[in-house]
Amino acid sequence: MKKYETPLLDELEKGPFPSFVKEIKKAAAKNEMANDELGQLEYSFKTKRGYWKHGGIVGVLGYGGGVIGRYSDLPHMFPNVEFFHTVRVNQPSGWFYTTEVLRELADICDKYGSGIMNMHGSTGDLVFLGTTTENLELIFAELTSKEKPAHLRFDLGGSGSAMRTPSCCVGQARCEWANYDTMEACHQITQEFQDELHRPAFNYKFKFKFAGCACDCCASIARSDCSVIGTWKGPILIDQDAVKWHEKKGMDISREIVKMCPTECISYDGKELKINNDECNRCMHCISKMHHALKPSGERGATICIGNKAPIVIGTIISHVIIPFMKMEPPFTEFKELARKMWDWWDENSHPRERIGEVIEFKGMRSFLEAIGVEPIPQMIKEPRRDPFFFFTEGDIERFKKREEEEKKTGKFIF
Amino acid sequence: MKKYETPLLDELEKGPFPSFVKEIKKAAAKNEMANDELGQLEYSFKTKRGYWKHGGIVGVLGYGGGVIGRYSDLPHMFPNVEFFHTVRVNQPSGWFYTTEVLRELADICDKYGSGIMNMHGSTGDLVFLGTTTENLELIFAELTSKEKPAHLRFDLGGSGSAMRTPSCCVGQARCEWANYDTMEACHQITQEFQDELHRPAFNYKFKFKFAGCACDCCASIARSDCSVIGTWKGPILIDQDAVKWHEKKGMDISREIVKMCPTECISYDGKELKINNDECNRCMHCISKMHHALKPSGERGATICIGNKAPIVIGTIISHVIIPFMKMEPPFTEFKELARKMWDWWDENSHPRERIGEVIEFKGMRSFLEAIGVEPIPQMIKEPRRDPFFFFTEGDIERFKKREEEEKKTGKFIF
Amino acid sequence: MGFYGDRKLTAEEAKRLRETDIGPPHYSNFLHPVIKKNYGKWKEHEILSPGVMVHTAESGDKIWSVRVQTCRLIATDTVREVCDIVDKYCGGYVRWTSRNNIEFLVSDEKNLEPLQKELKEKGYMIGGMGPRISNMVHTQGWVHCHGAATDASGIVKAVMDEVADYITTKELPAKLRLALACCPNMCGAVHCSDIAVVAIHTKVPPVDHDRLGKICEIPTVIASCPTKAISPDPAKKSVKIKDERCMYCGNCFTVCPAIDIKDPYRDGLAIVIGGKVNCLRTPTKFSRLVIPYISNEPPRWPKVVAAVKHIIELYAKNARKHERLGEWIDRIGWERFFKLSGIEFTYQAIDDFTFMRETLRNQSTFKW
Amino acid sequence: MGFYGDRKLTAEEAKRLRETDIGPPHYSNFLHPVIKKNYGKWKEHEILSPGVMVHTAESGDKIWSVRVQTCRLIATDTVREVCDIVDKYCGGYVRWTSRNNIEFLVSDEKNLEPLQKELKEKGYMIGGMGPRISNMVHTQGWVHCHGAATDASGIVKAVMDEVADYITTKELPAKLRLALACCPNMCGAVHCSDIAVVAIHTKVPPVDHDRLGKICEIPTVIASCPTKAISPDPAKKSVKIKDERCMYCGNCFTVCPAIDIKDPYRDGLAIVIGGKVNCLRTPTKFSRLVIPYISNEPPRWPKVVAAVKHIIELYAKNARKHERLGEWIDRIGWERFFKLSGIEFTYQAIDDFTFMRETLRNQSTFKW
Ligand code: SRM
Ligand code: SRM
Ligand code: SRM
Ligand code: SRM
Ligand code: SF4
Ligand code: SF4
Ligand code: SF4
Ligand code: SF4
Ligand code: SF4
Ligand code: SF4
Ligand code: SF4
Ligand code: SF4
Repeated sequence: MKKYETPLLDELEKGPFPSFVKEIKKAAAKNEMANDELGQLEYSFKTKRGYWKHGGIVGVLGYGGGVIGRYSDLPHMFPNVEFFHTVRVNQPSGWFYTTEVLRELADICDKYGSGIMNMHGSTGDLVFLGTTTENLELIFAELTSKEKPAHLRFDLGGSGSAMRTPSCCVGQARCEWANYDTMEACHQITQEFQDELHRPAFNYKFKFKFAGCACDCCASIARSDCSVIGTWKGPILIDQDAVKWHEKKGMDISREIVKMCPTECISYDGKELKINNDECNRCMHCISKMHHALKPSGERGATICIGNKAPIVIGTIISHVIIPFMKMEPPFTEFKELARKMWDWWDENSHPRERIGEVIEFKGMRSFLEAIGVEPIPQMIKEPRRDPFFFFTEGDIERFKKREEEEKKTGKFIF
Repeated sequence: MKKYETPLLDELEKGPFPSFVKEIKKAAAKNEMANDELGQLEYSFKTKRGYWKHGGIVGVLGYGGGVIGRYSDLPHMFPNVEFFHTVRVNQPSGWFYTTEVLRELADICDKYGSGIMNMHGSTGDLVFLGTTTENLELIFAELTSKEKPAHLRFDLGGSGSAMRTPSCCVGQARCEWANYDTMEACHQITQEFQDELHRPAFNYKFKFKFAGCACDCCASIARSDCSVIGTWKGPILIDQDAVKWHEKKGMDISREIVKMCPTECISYDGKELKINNDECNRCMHCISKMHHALKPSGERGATICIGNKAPIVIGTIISHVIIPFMKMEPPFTEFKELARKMWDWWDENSHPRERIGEVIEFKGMRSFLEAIGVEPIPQMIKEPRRDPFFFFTEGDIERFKKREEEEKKTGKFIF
Repeated sequence: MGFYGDRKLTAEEAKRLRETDIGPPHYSNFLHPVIKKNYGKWKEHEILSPGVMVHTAESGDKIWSVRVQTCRLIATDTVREVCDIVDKYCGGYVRWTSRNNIEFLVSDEKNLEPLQKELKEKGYMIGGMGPRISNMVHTQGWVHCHGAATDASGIVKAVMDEVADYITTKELPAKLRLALACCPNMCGAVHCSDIAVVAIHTKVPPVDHDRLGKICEIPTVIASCPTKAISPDPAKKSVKIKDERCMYCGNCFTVCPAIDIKDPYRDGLAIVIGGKVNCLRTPTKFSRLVIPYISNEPPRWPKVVAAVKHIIELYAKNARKHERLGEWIDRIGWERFFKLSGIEFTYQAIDDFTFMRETLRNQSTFKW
Repeated sequence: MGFYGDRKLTAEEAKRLRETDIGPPHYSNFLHPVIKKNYGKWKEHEILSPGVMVHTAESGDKIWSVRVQTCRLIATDTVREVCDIVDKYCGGYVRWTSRNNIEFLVSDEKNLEPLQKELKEKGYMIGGMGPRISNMVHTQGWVHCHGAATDASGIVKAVMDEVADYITTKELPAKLRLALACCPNMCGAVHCSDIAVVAIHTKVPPVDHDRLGKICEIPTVIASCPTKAISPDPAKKSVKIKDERCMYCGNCFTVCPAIDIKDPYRDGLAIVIGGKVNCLRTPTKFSRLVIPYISNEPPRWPKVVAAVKHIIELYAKNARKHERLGEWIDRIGWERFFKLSGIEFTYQAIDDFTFMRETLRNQSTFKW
């Protein structure tokens, strides 16, 4: 195996934080691909430029995604990364693993790939970093092999203009605040839409992320077209003794809790903490900081926000509230129907490379809401429209006029 | 004179608020034009439609503005408003009048017009509501007549794609908070730019409004392309006795003042009111509510904000800070130069019917700032850019690189 | 009596006497002597009653201002009547305010009561100072403008009659600024008012193809449309309007008389609220749409009046002292406002124009 | 050892054994028994140290989580090493977090100390819980992506070394989320991070006209440009880019390999700050630009590291408890932040894109 001098990368073996250079070298010690990756990377560091070509379309039979094709720009210098595709392996919900399954995946990665993985990709997949075109089918077969017990059988994740690998926060598996079962939702949605995941048929990508509460520990609102964020309908229960406990532990309740509540609905007189639940917007601040004393109660479900995407082409969009409250219980029928309705509308109204959030901007919210059968409510907006022009349908005006006629009869205005 | 039945308008003679119908009738009693205006208005009320044609271009010799041409759509029914142009008379700064001058204007309006005025138009002018084309020259001559003493000689205001009649708050004439002489500024700017006012040579209108402080009593930030808003640099002086006086009068200082200060820079312990002047944003809340106790001190000047306009075509723009602080003292040389530089840039970069605020959006702030010779400073923005793409000039990058070289020498980074 | 009295100038005289570019007379000609003397040297003021305030100068001098509401549109005879009163009590000095009110300037305290008495007797409405309603800024309407979707003065009169108490006596949490624009050109600068009525057209304007080619510039017409609804119609040498893209702003009509935006049945009123101009406490705020459509109902527009009243009373009951209407709503949340007010939330209230991304709720937190 | 051990499948086997659309295995296969038992029935948690927390179920059961920072890019042998430790102390159960950290799940308190000891001995970095820094979300960089304007892992390593104390021990006012994206595609979803490094191109990309016509669709290329800088060049059967409209986003390059966005001399880094994802207290916030350009300086990007450190320390010193970086700055004002930090305010920080109207200061109030 060729030995690369890596004086620049070596600098990144120093220091307390785990070193990716050490990782690459560890793999490179026994893998030619990893070794050439190391060499090319050092060359990049030296010349301040990446040397990967545009990805060609490669993949496995029957799928349109799951693999990102990559080819070195310098195959003459680094022949073992001439082909260096990544394979996106759909992670289990919540990134829970047993050592058995991790070893299974590591072995596959070693055998057919570079022995380097990304745990995990930004979307959530477990990524095998680098393999050749011909190995793709073998990897896929070994991942999915019918011979293997179910729990060892993995499938690919998404890429291209498809539904992307959904992901979720740890949720009810290890968090007291999860308002719905994020992991099950993530799993079932992934299973329900296998076709949409593997065979790009949309106009651009579509991501789901499931967070159990407003803490949003999987960054759903900022990283998915459809952000499902758990919430509740009911008062915050207060354990006054625990309030005292927090105080004793050094919490300045007035500064840290009362003053920081965005809706000014908490009061504390040194004896009793009170919450005006009607005005609470369920932001989770007080609950998360006084976690022994406060907890949500009542009906549980999620707020569905739509539209987030990265900045190109029209600037970053953060998902916006479309459904303030939806019950999220297996088999998530209502949610699945919603997804289908959204996609239908998106499909009909978009050009290639337009994310759903962009299309909502282009077409207006009404078109979208009508298509998915949702009535407008003020929870969808931070504030109403500022400019004085807006569309009416013929029906709108007739409805307004009819109402006015009735008002004339009853003598009472309905605004 | 024809007598119109006005059962609908008559309804608007009732009620405590002054009635414009009474005013029109008062004028109509002795003026044919006003009488037909009354008739046509009743007809509008009955049919729910306005009956004025698009204005043609009429005016006085040598001017391109100051008159809004108006023609009735129903001259056969209301022949005396077949021509019914408005004449915009440039008001004196602050709308101060003597009875002598008011009578002079009323007489002119009676003689040549309908005997109805608007005091005042939204931009600030005193408007003669309705006259014929042939009377325009007579009105103009009588307004400006060389025979009259100076204080009785009025000129026209602006219309069309021109500088519009500037206006201002009462300022130092009767307000303790005026940080500069709004009335003098308004007067001098009006005089300086008579040509720009009377002869439309811009691509669209341009308005100035001068407010003495952040109270903005002439709505400058929301109603003028160039909003000049007085401010100061110096501490707020506190008269602790007067603080007590306010408290005694029933003011809840903690709720009404301390808690409402946007920068949280006021404290009050029941004895002494303290202000952390460094963090004050000079919003005027505390000063205006505790007006006997607090007052600004130190250097005076104005913040210049640019760009406001009404919603059509791209949505309402509120003026934004361009110059955080400018001394505003007669003869306002710096300000006049600024205006000229702005107009030059606007002229070069706009299409017809584009206001300066729109052009700043289309071209970006840098182009504008460079043209008027102003460096970027954070006071111009509420927050920096959110999206990760932005322009650089060659010079920018070279400057950054050069600085980095220096940093290497000194071992100290300059951010 | 004016300089030339009843006499009209002749055309020749006019030519000879006229002078361009003289600008307005200097305001100092019109300043009350006390104001002139203390110009720039005012110390403090006090609002003594809903329509009377006094300013005290560093010199100790005082000037009282008595504010009278007007309907803005004013007959010359009324101006003369005002002048008579001003001569009697104010030494001939008076001013108008930025909201079209008259301020009688009194330097002799003795005149204060008699002046007010006479004003009241003559039916003038004194008030509008302090945390109250003052005059409703408005525009031309059917009185004079070609594009007006409603009358301006008419609605203003009807609304102001209804809220008169809040002008002359009752207090509100803070100042409440009302405005009206008779079309989306917004000459009333309605976009930053506590409560404003905006007249809107609601029908795609029919195009007179025969005239259009002759009297309008096609590129200008096309460029005028905010939503790109207009495209050339070469066959007709005219333009066509894509119905579903038109939101009836009327700008095409403004630039081209062959397009007719007015429609008696469909023109109507929208109510926008929560704006403010000044930067006290919170930055300038836009007025935002709460009621998208109320039919035009001259002569007194009862539903518009009732809507404005309803919102004012809700505000009066719920806001904190010094809190402007928009500050109150922004604090409690618009979802809460819609609930409290019972006003129907409509598609129209959801922005689909320039401010869409900013006004949608990009956060999972809200109130039920 | 994996199911098929060292043996590679043959092509025929592969064909026979493969199955599409099976999706990922159900997570319940991988849940620690204590987690499985108490799934959905957790009562509370406590952060015991910077990298250890315990969750208590309603049943009284407890699960301890020990969080270890990773560099995300991981060698299979390291995975196996982790597995050995997991087998030893965690009954074979482990998870990764949404920020690419490992959580060792311990149900027997006795294992807690030995586990930590072994981890430390082996050089693992425990930490990142509570009001601290946790792993820096990042992307592929020169390791794998074609568009990367920098390396991702390299900068992350350099930054994280520098702020290690804030991971393993020291507290900050609140959580501080770092991120890096190696181009404006923002795969790291950098736009809502407390502090993020965004790699940027800064040169108008040269077009290879001979190739373009052949391998790219011209309308797609034109449509890809956010600023409409690209227009057809019919003569060359290619496109032309208007220099002064290009802000180097690289989207044309993404859709067309004949356009070359990378430039070793000009590619660099921008620092954006003040974002947050969650809606606690304040809504989701964007990261905003403070430093527009720092040259690429592998292997340790000293200026980038220093800039991040500088901002963190300012924050640590000035913010209130629980206040995220962006909440602090939004409270004191960006003008104050620039003053406090001494960071130069540049033209680049003034938006001239989609959010311009929203981010300019439409108010006369600000701090000196
Ligand atoms: C691997 C990964 C980064 C990582 O290191 O983790 C990644 C890598 C790429 N992303 Fe991404 N994106 C990855 C998560 C994201 C995210 C974050 C997320 O999903 O939470 C975003 C921002 C959120 C979003 O979707 O808007 C993201 C926004 C993009 C974009 C911009 C999309 C847009 O609408 O503007 C592109 C450009 C494109 O699609 O052409 C892109 C394109 C790419 C491509 C395919 C570039 C290309 O055209 O070939 C990159 C392949 C790199 C490589 O060599 O492997 N990637 N990409 C992430 C996927 C791993 C996984 O499956 O788990
Ligand atoms: C008279 C007046 C309303 C009033 O009743 O007071 C008025 C009346 C007209 N305005 Fe205005 N505007 C008047 C103040 C305003 C203001 C408020 C202000 O200046 O403070 C605005 C909003 C602020 C602004 O400038 O953006 C305003 C924004 C418009 C617009 C929209 C401009 C834009 O950039 O979008 C138009 C449309 C146009 O210019 O074509 C417009 C057009 C018109 C025209 C000329 C309509 C036309 O095309 O013929 C109106 C003539 C009405 C008539 O019959 O007399 N008027 N106009 C105001 C001028 C009186 C004066 O000189 O004192
Ligand atoms: C006379 C006038 C100026 C002029 O040049 O004509 C004026 C005069 C005063 N204003 Fe004003 N303002 C005048 C229009 C305005 C406007 C403009 C407008 O309404 O279009 C505003 C901005 C309104 C807005 O924000 O939407 C305005 C916002 C204020 C404020 C801020 C109120 C607030 O807290 O939001 C103050 C301070 C206060 O009242 O405490 C103020 C304070 C004052 C003071 C106390 C200033 C002083 O020391 O003399 C004056 C008496 C106030 C009063 O009436 O209660 N003035 N004031 C205007 C009277 C209009 C009228 O006839 O009612
Ligand atoms: C393990 C993990 C979920 C997962 O499925 O993997 C997780 C776990 C917890 N989060 Fe989280 N959060 C995790 C990523 C996030 C993210 C996402 C991200 O960083 O990309 C966020 C949003 C960050 C943002 O707003 O920018 C997040 C925002 C929070 C917050 C809100 C903090 C705040 O006040 O701004 C809390 C509440 C708190 O800390 O008081 C929270 C609280 C918690 C609690 C206390 C929940 C619980 O009761 O178990 C957990 C331990 C917190 C800790 O580490 O201090 N978690 N948390 C993630 C750990 C990542 C890591 O390795 O460091
Ligand atoms: S998002 Fe909420 S439910 Fe999910 S892990 Fe975070 S705190 Fe728990
Ligand atoms: S959850 Fe948020 S809004 Fe509700 S009481 Fe707690 S801090 Fe206030
Ligand atoms: S804007 Fe300020 S200076 Fe002018 S009148 Fe109002 S309060 Fe006085
Ligand atoms: S002027 Fe405004 S910011 Fe300054 S101290 Fe007073 S209330 Fe606070
Ligand atoms: S708002 Fe419209 S209709 Fe009313 S005066 Fe202005 S331009 Fe004319
Ligand atoms: S009314 Fe406005 S939106 Fe409709 S076509 Fe005319 S300009 Fe366009
Ligand atoms: S951010 Fe850009 S360069 Fe980095 S992985 Fe994503 S697409 Fe590639
Ligand atoms: S780099 Fe971006 S802005 Fe420049 S031409 Fe390409 S797509 Fe347009």
